[in-house]
Amino acid sequence: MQETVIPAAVAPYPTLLYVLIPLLPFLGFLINGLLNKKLSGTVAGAIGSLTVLGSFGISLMLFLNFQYQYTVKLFDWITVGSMQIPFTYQIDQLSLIMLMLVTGVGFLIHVYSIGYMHHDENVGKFFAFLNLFVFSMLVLVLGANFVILFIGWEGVGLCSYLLIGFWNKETPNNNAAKKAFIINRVGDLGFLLGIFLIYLTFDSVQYAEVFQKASTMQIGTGVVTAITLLLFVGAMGKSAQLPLYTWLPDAMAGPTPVSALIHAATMVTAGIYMVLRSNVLFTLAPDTLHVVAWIGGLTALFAATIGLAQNDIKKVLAYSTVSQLGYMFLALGVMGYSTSLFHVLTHAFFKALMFLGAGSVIHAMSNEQDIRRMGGLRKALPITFLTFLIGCLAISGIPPFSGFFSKDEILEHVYQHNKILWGIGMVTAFLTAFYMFRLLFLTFFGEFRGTEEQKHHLHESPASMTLPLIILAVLAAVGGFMGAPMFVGKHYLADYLAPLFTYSQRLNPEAFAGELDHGTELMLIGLSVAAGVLGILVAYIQYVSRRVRPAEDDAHRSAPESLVYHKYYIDELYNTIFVKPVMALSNGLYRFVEQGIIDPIVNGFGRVTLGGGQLLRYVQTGYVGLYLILMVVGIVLILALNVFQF
Amino acid sequence: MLTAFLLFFPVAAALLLHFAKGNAARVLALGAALVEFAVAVFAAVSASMNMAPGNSAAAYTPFSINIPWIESAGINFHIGLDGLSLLMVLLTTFLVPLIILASFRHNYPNASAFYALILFMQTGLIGVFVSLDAFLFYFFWEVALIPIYFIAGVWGSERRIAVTFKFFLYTIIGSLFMLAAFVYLYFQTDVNNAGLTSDISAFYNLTLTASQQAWVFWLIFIAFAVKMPIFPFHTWQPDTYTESPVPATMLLSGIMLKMGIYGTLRWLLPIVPLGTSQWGKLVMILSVIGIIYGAIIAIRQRDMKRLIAYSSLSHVGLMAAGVFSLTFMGLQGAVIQMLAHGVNVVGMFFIGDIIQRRTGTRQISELGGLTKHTPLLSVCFLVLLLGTVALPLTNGFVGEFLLLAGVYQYNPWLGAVAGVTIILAAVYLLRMFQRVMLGPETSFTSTIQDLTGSELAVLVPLIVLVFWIGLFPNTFLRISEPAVLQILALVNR
Amino acid sequence: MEQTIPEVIRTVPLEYYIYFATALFAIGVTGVLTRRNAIIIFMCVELMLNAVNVLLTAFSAYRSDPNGQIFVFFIMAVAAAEVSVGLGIIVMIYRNFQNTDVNLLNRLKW
Amino acid sequence: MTSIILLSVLGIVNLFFGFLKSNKILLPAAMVILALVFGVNLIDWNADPRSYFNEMLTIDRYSVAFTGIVVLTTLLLIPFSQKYVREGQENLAEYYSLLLFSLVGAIMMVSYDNLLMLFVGIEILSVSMYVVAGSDKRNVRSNEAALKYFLMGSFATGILLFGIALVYGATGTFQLTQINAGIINPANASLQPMLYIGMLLMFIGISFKVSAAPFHYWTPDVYEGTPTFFTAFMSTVVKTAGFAGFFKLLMAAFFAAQGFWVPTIMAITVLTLLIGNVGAVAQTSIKRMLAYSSISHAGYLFIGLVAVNGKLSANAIFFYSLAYSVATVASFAVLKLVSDQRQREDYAGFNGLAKTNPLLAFVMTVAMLSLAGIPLTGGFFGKFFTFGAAIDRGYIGLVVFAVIMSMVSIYYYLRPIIAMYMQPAENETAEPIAVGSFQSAVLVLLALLTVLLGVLPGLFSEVFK
Repeated sequence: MQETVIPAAVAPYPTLLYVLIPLLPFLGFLINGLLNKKLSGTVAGAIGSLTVLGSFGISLMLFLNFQYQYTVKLFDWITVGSMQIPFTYQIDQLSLIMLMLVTGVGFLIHVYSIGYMHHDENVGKFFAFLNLFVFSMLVLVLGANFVILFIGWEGVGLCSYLLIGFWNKETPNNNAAKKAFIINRVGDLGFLLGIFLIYLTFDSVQYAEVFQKASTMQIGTGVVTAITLLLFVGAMGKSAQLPLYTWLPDAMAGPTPVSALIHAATMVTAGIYMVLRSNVLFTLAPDTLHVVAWIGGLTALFAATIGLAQNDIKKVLAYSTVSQLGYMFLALGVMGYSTSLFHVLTHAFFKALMFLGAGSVIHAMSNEQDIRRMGGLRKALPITFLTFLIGCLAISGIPPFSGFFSKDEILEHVYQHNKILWGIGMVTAFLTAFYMFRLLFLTFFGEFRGTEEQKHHLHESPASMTLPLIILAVLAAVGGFMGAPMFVGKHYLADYLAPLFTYSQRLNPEAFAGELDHGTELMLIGLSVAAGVLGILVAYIQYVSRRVRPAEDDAHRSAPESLVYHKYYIDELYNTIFVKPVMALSNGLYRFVEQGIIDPIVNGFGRVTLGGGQLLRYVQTGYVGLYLILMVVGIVLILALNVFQF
Repeated sequence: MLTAFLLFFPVAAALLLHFAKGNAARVLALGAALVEFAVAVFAAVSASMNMAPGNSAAAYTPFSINIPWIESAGINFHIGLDGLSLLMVLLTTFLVPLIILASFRHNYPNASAFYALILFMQTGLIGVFVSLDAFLFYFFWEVALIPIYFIAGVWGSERRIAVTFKFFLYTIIGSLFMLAAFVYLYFQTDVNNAGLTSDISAFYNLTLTASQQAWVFWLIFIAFAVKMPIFPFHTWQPDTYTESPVPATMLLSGIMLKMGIYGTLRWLLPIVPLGTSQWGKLVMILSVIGIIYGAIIAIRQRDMKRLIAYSSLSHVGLMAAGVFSLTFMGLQGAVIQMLAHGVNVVGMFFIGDIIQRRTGTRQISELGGLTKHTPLLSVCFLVLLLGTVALPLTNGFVGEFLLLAGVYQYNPWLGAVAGVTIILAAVYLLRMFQRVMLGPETSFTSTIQDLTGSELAVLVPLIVLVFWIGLFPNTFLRISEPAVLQILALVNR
Repeated sequence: MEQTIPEVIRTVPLEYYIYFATALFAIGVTGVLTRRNAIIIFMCVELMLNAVNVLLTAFSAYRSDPNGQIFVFFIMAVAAAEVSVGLGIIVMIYRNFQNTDVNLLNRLKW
Repeated sequence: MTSIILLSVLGIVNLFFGFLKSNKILLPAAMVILALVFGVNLIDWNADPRSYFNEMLTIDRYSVAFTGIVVLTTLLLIPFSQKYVREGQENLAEYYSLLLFSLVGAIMMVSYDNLLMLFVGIEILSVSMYVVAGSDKRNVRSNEAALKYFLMGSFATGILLFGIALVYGATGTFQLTQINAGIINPANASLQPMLYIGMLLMFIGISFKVSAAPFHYWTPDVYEGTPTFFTAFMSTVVKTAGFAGFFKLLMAAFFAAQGFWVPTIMAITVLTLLIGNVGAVAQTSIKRMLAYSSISHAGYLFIGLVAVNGKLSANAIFFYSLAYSVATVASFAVLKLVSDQRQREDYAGFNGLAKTNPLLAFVMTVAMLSLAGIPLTGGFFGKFFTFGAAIDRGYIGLVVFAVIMSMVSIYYYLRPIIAMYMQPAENETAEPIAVGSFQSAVLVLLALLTVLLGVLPGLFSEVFK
């Protein structure tokens, strides 16, 4: 185990190399953006993919040659007194893994997009945005302080906005994009306030300095609880946790590769990344950890139940993503930091895989997304089917697929800390397996339920799409072995990440020490596998054996069914308690306060003066007699008022 | 002498313009504005060489002129440039040529008068930013108002008369309060029988009781509050912005609004520190109310210009809050945000104008789907919009980050409430962007032409600044740092 | 014993002159206020001036200071000038209105 | 002194020009006379004070300065009577001479040392004004103005004289300095009530002449009815002379009783400011608005009186009078030119003037801004110095009130500007107003002078050292 951070460590390579990591995709963005219409789709795609591949290459080199943590300072960004925000990179285990993930999965999805977006008229724009996203995400993971993190944080939000609303002629897409951005901004506000509080508490926003200072604090310090809660609000927004998750299902309005890259593999895990980054702070705040765990657990369960009744292939995946993110937070909440990252990685593999697979299906079905109109596709789309199946097995926690290892590890951790949450996790695992296989069976099994025309056009996707699917499928299948001590003898990931949690471990050794005895461990493994298998079985009986078909939209549903089908009416609820009141407030303030109070008061001064002027005119009757009398009255008054002085 | 040149060159050019007609007038005006900008940049460069970090002693000396104006009364023609003034002068001289260029597509009748007034106003604005004598400051403060009144009143749209009338009355009434305060302060300066003087240093050195300061504070504050404007002194603003011709709106929102904040920094906080500490909290609350109020009202506006006007109200509220937080971050944030807001709001109004000219309407509901035919326009619009919603690496972020940090430092709850602006700004701006640029086309927007060269010539410099300030704010922060530190030292004395 | 005019004047107490002049003045003022004929109003003004003359003369005599009486001459002269101008104006009015009632003149108002 | 003699003699000479039956020579002649007098007057600028007529008149810096204003005002105003020349107005020579004679009265009012001279000066000025008010003999409005002015004016003279008589009774003298001494003299203590009543009555009389409230009722009516050219004269020369005289009275004669009269004068100030400004707001005729405006400016000048305290307030009143006179002459000049041609005096008559006559519009704008007290114009520093003098004496409340009132004033001064620049002409084919080139030059001079006063006030702010 490596000992503490070495802040003074020098970067082993020239700064330019580090600059290039995010800069390459950014160049891709500039080229594709500026030459949007002038480039053919393939060239644009090639530029977009190659730049990301370049970043991947550099990241890989850094990863392979990594020896110690260090920072790279590019320039001073904002300097105001002690609020010093240099533009600095942090190169350590966490950022390297994230780099690999972002550039690696990002590259695959770029390649996939070449085929998927082939027919779109704005391919250049699409790749530009995608590259911009990769750039932002890289800034996010590379930053060595909270503000640089925030740059990437908002940057990916912007790209998410741009890509969700990519087909911007459709109002629903634009609404979804706007919703994503705004809800993310709610979280961002929390994050921003957290940063302010960090600055006020530690007089710095640099990770190294903040964590160093934090490591000397007492567990349970109020201010750190406040900081972490605020940060977690940010994470809730970005990582779609209760109650800020509603944007993510809507975000499926974007092109499918976007959903795969942004809304499954990378961006939504930024919240987890952030918590991992600040694990010292979270370790100091057990109360926050409770909140994190419960929010995570509840989100996992809640989203899974919604996933049961969704009929849009991407929506199901979206809710599943929310649910899996919930798992990750659940892990964080019980201080399973490396476990959480483990799940981030495996989830990135299998969820990206499934989204891309769904994209392949949608592509084949001429943009049909409703699984009630699919069925029996396994013959027409064999590669897609097989890879999708691997993804489903992985997410359902069936050994030896990757999801099994990470999910099981999470559940073990949770079991040690909180049995109720463990129960929730188990139920979720069951539900996950059920709705994933429901999706699989409805899509790929049974008879085809689409139109003749769709049937006629059914075809397997081109190589540029299937190749990434295959690679991801391999990763989803074997990725779990990076953290499978039982099989490979060593938990590579946990060992690798250990230095990141040195402070946390020192602060709260017990939380790290806990090792389950072998029997319990086996029992837990058995239970979680059983839950997954049970879910698959139930789905099989229901949708293959009994050939149940989901009801049409207007079918009659029982009350609980309807509740789930309508996603618990959360969107409607938010609409009623947030959107409508704000709109009404806007109208009300404008009409009644602005035009009804403030403006009339201002104008009132004018009116009073004008009225006074009119009054004075009435005195001026034109009669000399009256004037003389008034004059004498004035004289008498002046004399009378001075009488006391005489 | 440089300062004097900056001050008087535009008015000299304005006088010359009288002999030019039509197109020649606007070209001449543009040329003059560019010369002015070049000189300002020269001043900035030579100043930043003198102003090494920590060398705050050099703040006033190199560019100052101090000669008697009304000798008997101790009123001097005292002008100078410190970092703060310099940045404001840079902003003014940067924006004025763009504003002139932006008006090229309009054929304003009586063009020579129109452009002469713009240049005349530039002198007034620069005068405000360089004056170091209270009465000189007031003098230019009002001088800047007269041309804008005529620009807005003569070349504005239908309701201009009533609206600009209200604007003129409102602002001038506000500033009369300031004059009263200045006169009062002026008569307090004769402490050691050294004679009355209205020099800024004499005002800084006054020792007033807390109750005196409270009065003076309010008198001066009202002038600045009306100018900025701070809630609830703002009702002139949306109407004026909406009814004015675009160059006037740009001048008002891009530069004139900053007079209020600049004035607060230079002529309010350091002069009445006790009054500020006594009433600053109330002002903070008003500002924060204004932030939220403006943003919420902006959500449902139907007219693009009016929406941007309310957005500006919201943003300026944040600047005011940052200033009154009396924190280093808040003040520096306000400085950088003045620049950023100047760039963004001018760009936004220009884009609104382009759209209105192309489609004949400013009503958001009548627009839509512009982006299909106008990719360049949508990119420019989006960039400026992102600057306004304070996306990191754009200019708006640096300002809002520092401002919110300052307000947060002052009071976390106020900071949290003020922070809601980043959500609401996204709400109303994205709503506007969506309804105008995205979605299905309407009958107004089905045939529309993308940006022309001269329009790009306006927008590109603005966009460059959006990213320059966003990426390298230290360029500007460093210039203003000594001046801001000096102000803070005076406030905390 | 032969008395000088001032001495004669001083045989009446000063207060009486003041009361008298004030009363005269007040009568003039009252006339100005109550009459509507321009000529009569003007005559009442003349009455006021005469009250002043009486007062000045009295003071002058009591103070043995000729200035007051000199002033009286000036007042008379000026009053004469005023009379000529005033009557000219009234004649002009009469020409245009066939009347000298001041209340007929109210075109200029509000 | 020379100027009084010159004006009297040349005024008579001017009368004889009338016999030539050619109006053409009259205007140049009058201007030459005025220019000559202006020059001669300035000779005494640096001379030591000299007394004349048994110390009844003193020619010193003070009188020279104010004489300068009134002569200059007349000089700048008189070119705008050109229409009379063109139209062959009968009796024009007499009117010019009346103006010249009335200037004698004005000069006496600013250089008197004895109440007798004050009285004579006021009467010379007033009687001339009664005549010129009715100079448009066939116009019933002019008739009415003359009669109203005359009746009320002579009534006010009566009041003034009664006051003088009482003051004389209380102090035994008409000499200003001796009155001051008499006030302090304990021997007169028993006569104090008489002194005070006399003083108040004098104030009332003079207040009437300078149209201060509540003795202002004649002003709007008379200003409106009087031919515009003479209205301008009334609102500038009469007011300047009146204030200079009033100031001298307070300064030299009643200074000792300051504690007594300040509240009264202050009350008059407040009332005048209020009525002048608020009254002007509701007017529809520019001429009548200017009448109320002149009332309001009387109020601002009164602030200088309240603050009477040697050179500071004297300088303030001088500067204010100068700035006010120049701006008022300019505004009345434009009004006269416009109303002569368009036959209307309301705001709408000015509509679109900026299009047809940019110069007129510009000069009017400068004048309005100056009257409103906006910087860059003389009016700003006029108010600045006056308010400064008052604050120096500690009358902060008064100044605050005055500031509020000047906010109100901006409302009505802006309206002509709006009409000229922002309203379209009522009919598209509105013809430009015919303005002679000499008149244009004078207008430009007036505007320049106003701006000069506003940019370099130091040139005129330190007249009395």
